[in-house]
Amino acid sequence: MAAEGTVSIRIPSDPKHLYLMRRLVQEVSLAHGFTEEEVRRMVLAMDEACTNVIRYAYGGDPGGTIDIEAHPIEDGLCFTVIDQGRKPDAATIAPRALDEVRPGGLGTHFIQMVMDEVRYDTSPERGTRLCLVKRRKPRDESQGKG
Amino acid sequence: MAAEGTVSIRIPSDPKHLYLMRRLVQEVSLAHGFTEEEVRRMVLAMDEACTNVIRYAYGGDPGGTIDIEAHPIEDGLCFTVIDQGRKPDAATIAPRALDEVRPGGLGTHFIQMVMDEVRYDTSPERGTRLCLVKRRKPRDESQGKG
Amino acid sequence: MDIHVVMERTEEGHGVLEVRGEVDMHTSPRVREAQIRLLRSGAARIVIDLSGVAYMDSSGIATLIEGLQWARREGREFRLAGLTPTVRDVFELARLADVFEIFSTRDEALKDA
Amino acid sequence: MDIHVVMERTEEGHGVLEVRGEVDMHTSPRVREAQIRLLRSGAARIVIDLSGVAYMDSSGIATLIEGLQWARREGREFRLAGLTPTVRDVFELARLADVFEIFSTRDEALKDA
Ligand SMILES: Nc1ncnc2c1ncn2[C@@H]1O[C@H](COP(=O)(O)OP(=O)(O)O)[C@@H](O)[C@H]1O
Ligand SMILES: Nc1ncnc2c1ncn2[C@@H]1O[C@H](COP(=O)(O)OP(=O)(O)O)[C@@H](O)[C@H]1O
Repeated sequence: MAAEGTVSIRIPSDPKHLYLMRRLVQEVSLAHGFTEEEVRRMVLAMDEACTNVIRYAYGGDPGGTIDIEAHPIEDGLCFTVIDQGRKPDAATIAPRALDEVRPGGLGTHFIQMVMDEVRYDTSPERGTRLCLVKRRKPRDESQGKG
Repeated sequence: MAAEGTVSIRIPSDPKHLYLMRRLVQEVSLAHGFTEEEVRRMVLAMDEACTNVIRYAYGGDPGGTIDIEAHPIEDGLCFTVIDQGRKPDAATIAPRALDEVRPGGLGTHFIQMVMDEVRYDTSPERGTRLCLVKRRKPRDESQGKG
Repeated sequence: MDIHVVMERTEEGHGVLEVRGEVDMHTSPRVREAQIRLLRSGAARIVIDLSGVAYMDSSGIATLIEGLQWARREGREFRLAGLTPTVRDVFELARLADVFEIFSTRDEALKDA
Repeated sequence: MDIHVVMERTEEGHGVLEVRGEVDMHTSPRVREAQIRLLRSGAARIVIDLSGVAYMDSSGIATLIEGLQWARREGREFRLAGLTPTVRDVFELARLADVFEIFSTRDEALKDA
């Protein structure tokens, strides 16, 4: 059973369904009080995470499934991207240097820049759980107290 | 594993999440070539089906879950609404007479009017699977041939 | 997904309820509440402005039928205005388009005798 | 979710590629294809009009970087026009806002010397 308030979407590992995941992430993030700019970036990060699952965990095979869960936490949202594909080699998940202008190598960079926590959990028997946490920025007033 | 091309969303049995289900149904139905009017009605029918699950299968308890699957078939879409709540008594699922103007009793009416097939499957050990099929209308040109 | 309800009293003493957003099982209780307050306010004519309603399901329809029945019992006018295509379609599915007094805009619903 | 790509040749012989829709792993191959055809068409200046792009991810960025590199090798001008806030934000995240020649509208990208 889902934890309280958790919503999730399951799509085939086919890029033509990515936009559905984006719509869900957008709606849920807006509903949880993130700003439009934050929401845009969260949508981007989740898209890159799912794109990498299709490309690397499933090697481009559209026959797998991706589960994307959005789970409210006290100060934001915790997303989980679950696949049943090949586990990543932690050493190979790395963005390229940004001053090197070439196609590719930006996805993991976007994920790292946008999300507050990024954790690849390869302990499930099959596949990977990627946990991505995004916290709302503290309001200016509370910063003033610090 | 999901059947080919199946997308699904899971929401808590809390009315505040219904709009997410509607967004998914809207996007998927548009992508499958239904007209804007058909899509509006399909969204309505799915909303009514899920509303009834919250109201009757879960008796208003927001702690359950609803799974909504959209599964492409040759000439349209097959939706499944799955709950883990109380099974309906087939005899009680009935719309009111339309000439009787009173609040209530419209949901099942909308579902029946919009969908081409409506089947409540109470055979799962727990809960109910409601299967709803919507077919695209044949184009005028093919009608001319008939 | 939020709903906005704004109540207004015109110079002529008509009561207007403007609803903006999507009306479903989650949001219709807020529309119902506002509608009850407006009905109780004693206005002889109630106008529900639905021009900002992007979606309505049977719970919204039930709310409006309730308002209509209350108004009839009390001898008040109950008018709907500004139905979007989506809302109009739901009324047609429910065969309710002839049951309500429907005006294309709020101003017409207020002016018309 | 569809993408539309329209190619045009202006009177001055510039090549314009107008992209409308969301650019992601699914749709970027179609942008890439059109871009390659445009680059091969021999135009001395290529303008990619992104004013209709509601969303772009790293696969779209990769496609544009490819075009830029091709154009540089061949001594052609490669210009972007009409970045929506969403697209501009992705360029900023990627620190690419200074790498490309970016114009606010297609007309400016075409006129400017
Ligand atoms: N889910 C994943 N599973 C396995 N490897 C991954 C995964 N995500 C990223 N990687 C590795 O990290 C590298 C960088 O990924 P990314 O920054 O998204 O850029 P790109 O996909 O363009 O190479 C990839 O080339 C790949 O080797
Ligand atoms: N999923 C369900 N489980 C059990 N009973 C249901 C279900 N859906 C509908 N019903 C029954 O059918 C009746 C008619 O439903 P509906 O037309 O949606 O109108 P309303 O909910 O306003 O009564 C309900 O009052 C209820 O008794």
